[in-house]
Amino acid sequence: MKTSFDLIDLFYISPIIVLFLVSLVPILSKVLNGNKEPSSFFSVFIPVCGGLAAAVLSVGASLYIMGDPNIKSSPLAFSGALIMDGIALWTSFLVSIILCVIILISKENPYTKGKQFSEYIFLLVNSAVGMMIVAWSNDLIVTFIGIEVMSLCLYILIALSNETRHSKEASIKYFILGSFASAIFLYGIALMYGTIGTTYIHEIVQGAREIISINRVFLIGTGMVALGFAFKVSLFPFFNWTPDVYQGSGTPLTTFMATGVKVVSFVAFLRFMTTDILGGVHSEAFITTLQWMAVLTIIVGNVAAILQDDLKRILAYSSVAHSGYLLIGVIVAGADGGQSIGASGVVFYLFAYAIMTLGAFAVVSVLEKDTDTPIKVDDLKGMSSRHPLLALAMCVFMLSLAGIPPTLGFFGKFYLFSAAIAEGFFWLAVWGVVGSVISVYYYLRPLVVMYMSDEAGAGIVDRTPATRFAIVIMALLVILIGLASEPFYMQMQASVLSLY
Amino acid sequence: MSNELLFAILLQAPLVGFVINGVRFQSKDYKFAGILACSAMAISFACSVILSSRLLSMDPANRHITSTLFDWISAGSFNAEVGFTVDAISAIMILVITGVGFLIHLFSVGYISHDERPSKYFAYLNFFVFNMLLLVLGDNLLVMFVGWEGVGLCSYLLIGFWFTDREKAAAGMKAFITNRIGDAGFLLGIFFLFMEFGTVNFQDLNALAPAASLLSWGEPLVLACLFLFIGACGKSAQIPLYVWLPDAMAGPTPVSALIHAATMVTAGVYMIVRLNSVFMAAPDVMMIIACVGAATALIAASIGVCQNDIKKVLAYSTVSQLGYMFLGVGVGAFMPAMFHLMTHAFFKALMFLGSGSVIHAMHEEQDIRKMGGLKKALPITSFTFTLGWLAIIGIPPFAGFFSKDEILWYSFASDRGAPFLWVIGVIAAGLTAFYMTRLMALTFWGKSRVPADVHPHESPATMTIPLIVLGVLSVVGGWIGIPHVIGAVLPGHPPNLLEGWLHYSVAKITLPQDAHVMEWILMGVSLSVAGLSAIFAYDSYVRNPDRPERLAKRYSRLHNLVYNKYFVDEIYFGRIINPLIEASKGLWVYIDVNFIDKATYQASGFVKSLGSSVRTLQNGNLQTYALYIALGAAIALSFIMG
Amino acid sequence: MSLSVLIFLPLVYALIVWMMPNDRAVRYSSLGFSIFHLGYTLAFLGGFDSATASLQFVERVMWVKGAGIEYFLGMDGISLWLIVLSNFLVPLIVLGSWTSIEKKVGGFHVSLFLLQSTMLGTFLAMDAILFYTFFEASLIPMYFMVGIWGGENRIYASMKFFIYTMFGSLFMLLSIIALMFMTEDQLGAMSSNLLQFYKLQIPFVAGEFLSTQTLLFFGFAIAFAIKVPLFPFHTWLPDAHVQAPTPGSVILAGVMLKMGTYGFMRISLPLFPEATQYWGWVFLVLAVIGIIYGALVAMVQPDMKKLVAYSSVSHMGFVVMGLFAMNAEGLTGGLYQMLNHGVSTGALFLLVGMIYERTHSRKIEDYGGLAPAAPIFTIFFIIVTMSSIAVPMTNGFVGEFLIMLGTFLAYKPFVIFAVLGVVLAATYMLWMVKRVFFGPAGKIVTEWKDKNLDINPREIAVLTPLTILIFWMGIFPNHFLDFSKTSIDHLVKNKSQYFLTIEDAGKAPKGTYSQIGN
Amino acid sequence: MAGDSILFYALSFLIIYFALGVLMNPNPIKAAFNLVLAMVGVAGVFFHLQSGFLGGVQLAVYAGAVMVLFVMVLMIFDLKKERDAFSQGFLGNIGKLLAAGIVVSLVINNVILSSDLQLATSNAAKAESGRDTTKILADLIFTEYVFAFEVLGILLLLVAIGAVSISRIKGGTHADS
Amino acid sequence: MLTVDFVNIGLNHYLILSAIVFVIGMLTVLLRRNLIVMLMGIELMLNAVNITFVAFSHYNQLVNGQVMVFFVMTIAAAEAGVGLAICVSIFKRFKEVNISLFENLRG
Repeated sequence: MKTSFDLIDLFYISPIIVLFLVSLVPILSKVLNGNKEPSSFFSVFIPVCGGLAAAVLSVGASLYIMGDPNIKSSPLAFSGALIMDGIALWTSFLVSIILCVIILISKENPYTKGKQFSEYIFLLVNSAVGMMIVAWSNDLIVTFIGIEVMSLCLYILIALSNETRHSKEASIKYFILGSFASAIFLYGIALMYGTIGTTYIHEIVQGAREIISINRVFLIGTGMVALGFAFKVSLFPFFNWTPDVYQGSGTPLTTFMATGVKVVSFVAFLRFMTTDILGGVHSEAFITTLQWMAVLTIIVGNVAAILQDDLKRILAYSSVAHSGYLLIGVIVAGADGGQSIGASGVVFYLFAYAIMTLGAFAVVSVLEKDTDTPIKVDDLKGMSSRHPLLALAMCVFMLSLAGIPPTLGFFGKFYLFSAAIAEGFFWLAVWGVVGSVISVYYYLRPLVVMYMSDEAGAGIVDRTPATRFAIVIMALLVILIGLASEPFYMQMQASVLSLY
Repeated sequence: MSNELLFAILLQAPLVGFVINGVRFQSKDYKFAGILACSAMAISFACSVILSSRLLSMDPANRHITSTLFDWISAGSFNAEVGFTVDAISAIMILVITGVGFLIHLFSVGYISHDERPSKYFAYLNFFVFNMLLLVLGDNLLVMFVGWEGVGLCSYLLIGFWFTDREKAAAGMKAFITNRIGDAGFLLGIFFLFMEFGTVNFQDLNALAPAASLLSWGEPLVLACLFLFIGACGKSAQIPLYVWLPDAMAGPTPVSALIHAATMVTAGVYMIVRLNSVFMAAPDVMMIIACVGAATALIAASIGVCQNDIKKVLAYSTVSQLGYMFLGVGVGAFMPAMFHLMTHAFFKALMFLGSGSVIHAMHEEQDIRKMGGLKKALPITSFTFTLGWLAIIGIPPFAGFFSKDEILWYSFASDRGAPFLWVIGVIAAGLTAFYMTRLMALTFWGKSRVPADVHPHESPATMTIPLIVLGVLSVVGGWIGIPHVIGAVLPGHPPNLLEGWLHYSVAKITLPQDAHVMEWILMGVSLSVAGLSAIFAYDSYVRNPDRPERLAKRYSRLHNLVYNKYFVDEIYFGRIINPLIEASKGLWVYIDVNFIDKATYQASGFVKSLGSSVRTLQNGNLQTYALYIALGAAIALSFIMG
Repeated sequence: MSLSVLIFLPLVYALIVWMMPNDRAVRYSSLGFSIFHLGYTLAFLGGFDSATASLQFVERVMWVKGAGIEYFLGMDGISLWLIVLSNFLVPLIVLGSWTSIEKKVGGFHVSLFLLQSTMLGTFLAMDAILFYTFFEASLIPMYFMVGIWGGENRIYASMKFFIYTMFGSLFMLLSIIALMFMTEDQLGAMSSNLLQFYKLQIPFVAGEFLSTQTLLFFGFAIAFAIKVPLFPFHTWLPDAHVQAPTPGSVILAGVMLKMGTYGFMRISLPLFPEATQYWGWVFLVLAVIGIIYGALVAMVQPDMKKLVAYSSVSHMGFVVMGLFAMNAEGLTGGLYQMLNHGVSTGALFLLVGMIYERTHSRKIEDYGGLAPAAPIFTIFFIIVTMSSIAVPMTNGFVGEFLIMLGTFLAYKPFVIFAVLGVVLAATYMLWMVKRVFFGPAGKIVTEWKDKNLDINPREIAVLTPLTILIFWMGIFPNHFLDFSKTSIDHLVKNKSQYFLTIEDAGKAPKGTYSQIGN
Repeated sequence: MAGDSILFYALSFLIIYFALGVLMNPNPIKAAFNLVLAMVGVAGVFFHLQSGFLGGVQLAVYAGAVMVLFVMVLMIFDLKKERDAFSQGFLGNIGKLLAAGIVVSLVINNVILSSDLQLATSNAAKAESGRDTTKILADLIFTEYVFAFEVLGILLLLVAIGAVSISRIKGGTHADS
Repeated sequence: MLTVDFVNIGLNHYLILSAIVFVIGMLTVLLRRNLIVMLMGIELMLNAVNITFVAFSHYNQLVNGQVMVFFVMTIAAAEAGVGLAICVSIFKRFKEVNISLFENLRG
């Protein structure tokens, strides 16, 4: 039994520490300033710097781990509570970057700027802390704690937004359903813990295959945990909260949920599913169930998005559909062990998905003048002539989400479908394709109104330079990484190799 | 001059004429256009004469001049060159085309002088001659096909020359499409021949054709001949594809003379003669050709009896005469068929031009019931027309007598022939004599029925000179092919020059030797049938002008049937074309719009309805969502637990 | 000379054109660029070695190493003329759209150049994924072209076009991925290189639909069949054509449909020889149905553009028929007919567009008696009609003749039906010509009595090159076929185990390499 | 161990009875009191399972602090009679009962079917039979689980600040709902 | 074989107890329309999980389970705090904490 932790453990979790400390800056300065909102130096610049520092520290940690010849396998920190493998560090890097962008967007969005911005930043940054914990955790109970940190912050953040009606509804829906699912998740952890005697994933891996075939309580526990994750990543039939919450929340928060929460939840899901629980006797049924969930998620997400008018809601349903695609990769990874191309496909897709979704929501954000009028698809009308660059960027995001080459989204799908075909899940790939075809319809609608309609829609809010900057950067990334996906994918693959 | 250069000039003279006139198509300067076109034709004619005379000086067994320009299409094993050959058969053709063509061009200068677009007219005419020359000179099937379709195109353009008239434009379209049906058959014929012999060159094909007769219908060669004959049917207006030719009379009359009497329509006969060795190997197909030819001759002649439009009468006469030619090639009478082709070109061109002269004089009136007694007003036209009349009804020694009689003799006596073919031929000859006499009687003889405001006058010299020349040819044209049996009793024993000329070019056919008596008897019978028929017609239309009406009344049903051309057009339109259009509309509306397109709609409609049902489930109620979670968990866990 | 430059130079043009200050500058610069590009393309023609079936001007760089995806460009006799055709049509389109495109002129030319780039990429890519990338990417500028500058119902049409085509091509993507894993199994390393694909031994079981080769074959075939479009997948075509602006229709008919047939020729036939042999009848039947069906439906269309669109279905049926004959005659004819269709149907769309620009009507019944009112227009129209209905001495004849000959040598009965298509082609085209140009003056001609309906010198300049090409290709087809002969003979000779080599590095420009992955 | 059983059944009865009370009682305040009693029962179970420390915490934190919070909030709201205490819709409710029933029956079934749920070996911290586990618990929290413990600290800070900031929001600007 | 030993109390009995409590909590969330009562249901569910943890921990002689119970309690308290805070803000706004208010986001 270890009695203490090493200093190196503190280095590993330094991104969290930095973020937590940074999160205190605005709120402290507010307190010290006599309850007046601090300047944006404290509330925006320092947190963004903190986010960048966290990103740098993540990269630093991974460089350290790669550079140290003594480290043979992925190091564990805090007696096994956290694991510092490639995916974990990738994800924390990604989350840091997402956080920076979200902070920038938040300062310029009517839902979030204004009153209580320092509290907002505090909660937002700590939500990112929770995300990192989820991404790093090697212990199911730590995963649970991470999810709760992340989620509780978000519940409060959503309720905090400057709009009252929908945000409260969104908050309470998210809260009740989230806690409900958490309880099921936790019950699953309890059943697993009781039967295998541990909640450490690296220990579960060793016994899972054996115990899952003899102990049905363990199996039901794994099922419940999987369903808990399914809720977090909004898979059918647990996706219903997603559109409502995404629509009702302030756009920066929606963005954060659609990118950060989804990324880390999927990473944790992937970790969980690659613990060899799909290798046992009952794996057939388990895999079949997951496959049906994937297919139905793809179909339901896409068909529901077709009939929407609210842009955020469209993106929410599209996010559901993308969860379906990702689940294909997770199934493949689960069926084939963590080192398969399924896992790297998932990670790459998450990366791609985060970038393009971030961009798409940022476009929604610049359109928002106040908190009363939701952004409809028709509000994009005439954007091509008034804001050609933003329209082009939106066009890139939509095409990428639809998976048209040579954008990033195409390569994401390519790797995922490759994984499915390689492991013989051919029909999953076919359903993925069918879903993509349906999705084209609603992804093209923004293009239609932007370029093919002469009427004028809602104007862009002025003085949103940071958001616009972020949009352009994201669009460039979508194209450039799309064209040069190789090095990134190789990184993902390398990072996946350390996943057990 | 080298042969290549001669070929080049021969072909390019009309082409140059076409291009120059085509570029100045909006010009109204008919003199320039006419002189250009005529001189192009004159040059071509000169070249043809030179080429033919060179042929004449060559060894009769190997009498051909070939010139290859370049490889046209080569793909895989297929190779077609743009190559030209003039030999005994094509020499006749080019002489007729350029010679008669020149005369018709000359005639046109006067005829078209009042038109809006003389340049365009001459351009088309020259282009037609160019294509016709390609057709006859091409040394392989593909080059022939180029000309084959090219003349069809020109025919289309010229029939529809006055295209502002909807009927005339429709006639052009009808001609082209009917020809296309034949062309499709022609193409299939080419494919079969290529598949069988691996070449499309005429000399190779004739050399490779088997000497023995092939009787099986599965033989590619037999099918090839059948499909080629369908092609010939289209171009040469044989049953069942003859319907376009009467309508083609919508074009200017010289065009009818050139294209629809003298040259283009005989292309089918020419093609079969060209491939005579191949066709000889398929006796069954030849029998079909003979029967179709005979039937066409008879039916077209019978329709001609009741027509009142001067050009329609001539058109049906043309169809009928083409039937004779097919009867000829069908029974193996290749030489007589070519002979008749040539003489027919002379007298039918003459008659068409004559009718043109009449129509010109009558101010575009074509109904023979409104003519009569024009002999006095149009002396030259009338006289030359009479020569043509004598030629076509086969009165010796006019041209038509020799050629027609030769065909009839072959159809009776050849080993490919049969007596019934001869009987049909003779009946057709009788009908021909009748309707041609009727035409003469109603147009030139008897009392004038010309409306008072029309003052017919003789045409200018550019129009009458061609008439005179063709009139002479209609008389003497037959003398180059005097049959042996007649030649033997004539002073000086004139030889059958044409037979000598074509001796090595066409396949031999077995004829009974020493059957002179029979030949004389048959000749007498056919001659007397024609003569009696002509006299009866003269009697009916000049002496007793009310008799035809009485007869028509007595046999009203028959008259009605014949008068309406056996309702063939009506059947084609009512039973084939209109149903096809209706069916196409049905395809469009029911299959394309309401089935294929609708399937797409319904697929997207299905997706949308799926979407709306998902939206219904998404009812906004927190507890419903919780229910979905619980229910989903229950079902998923049940599945997982098996 | 570099193929990359050939492909991506239009992007540079697009960028420059985008920055042009006014419409006039956009038009002139676009015209200049496109003519320059055509000249550049002809330089490739000059450097092309028609004696070898190997790939030429090869450029090859590893793109995605892990999956073996390469940036691999090469030209051979099959792609050469399609490249020339694409680049030939662009200047004509720029000139042809001089006045018809009135709004967002800059954007239009940007789309046009993007489209050009993707089209060239599709024909030059020798890597399946790269091919797919260009194949799909070409949808985007086309989508905008139809959607922004199209007719009344443009959005529906563009959407249908996009989704329909994408539906097919995604199955191609799945098949490509499956083939990539087969290369990993059979050849050691994963690769999406077509040259590697050709080496695969793909198991085939006759009569079983669910055998590997058959499934993969149909995966590709459905993508190409929709693109061609083969009956009954043609339903997007009339909508897209009718709604597209004239330049869009020209490109769509002229080049984009060829992507499908090119795909058949480049991928389906050599890669799946047994399946092609065994299932070829399906495509022949569909092609023949398409020929006759397209012609019949075209015959009764009231709208000129729709008529031309359905005639495309018929013509492309011929192309597919020729390709599936799988002999030199058929393949040559198919390839040639692709070019012919590009020229003649492109010209027809331009012509219809020209008259539509003046009268704003495409309804056949509104016309009649146009010939005296617009004589030069009529002459061009009739020449192009003759090409379209394959009158000898025009290009159409050579293609259709070779196709039917080739098919005849392989499958006789189909040709008996296909020749009906030739007859029907004459019927629908001439009927339309008769109703539009001939007869007494119709409604529109009467309305325009005092104004000039005939085409202007600019439009004559657009049509003249096409007309020249119609006759050139019809009279001297060997000038064109000689370049493709070696490649096609090679394909026919080795159809059971196709392979392609890369021409010696000596001729290839610097910076390319040719021995990797063999 | 008859006494053991009797105690278990008594506690079970209490817990389930009061839990059902939470479920069934239409008055929120009465439901809250039922919840307190159920939690006391749960604390009893903890004591019975020799986890005295947890039992104490349960009583103090749950039955004490948390429930006071609940009751206070309810008092503030003054919700005496509630409209629509239960969700309507017969089919939906049947579905809900069915779903919950299936989940619980799956668990119970499998628990019963698995005869041997005790683990043979484990490398985790072991409690010696009979000894109070509080000290081991404390050890664990500050060594093995120190990270989670610290994070929970952050969580509580977050909740505190969050709850304060939520309560600061004014009633909102929209007059009607 | 479904044979239950009713006399000798063991792990299974506690697990069944926790399952029953869990499902009652679940039903509370599913059936009650008052937000605060729904929160209580969630608390019940978490308590049921705690019983499971403690039972396992007791019968398997693992103390880790008790640590987890400790964490769960903390989190449950935090959840309750946040939930009640949101409820309060809602009450301020709507004077009602019934979920029937919240069906605006739908479709």
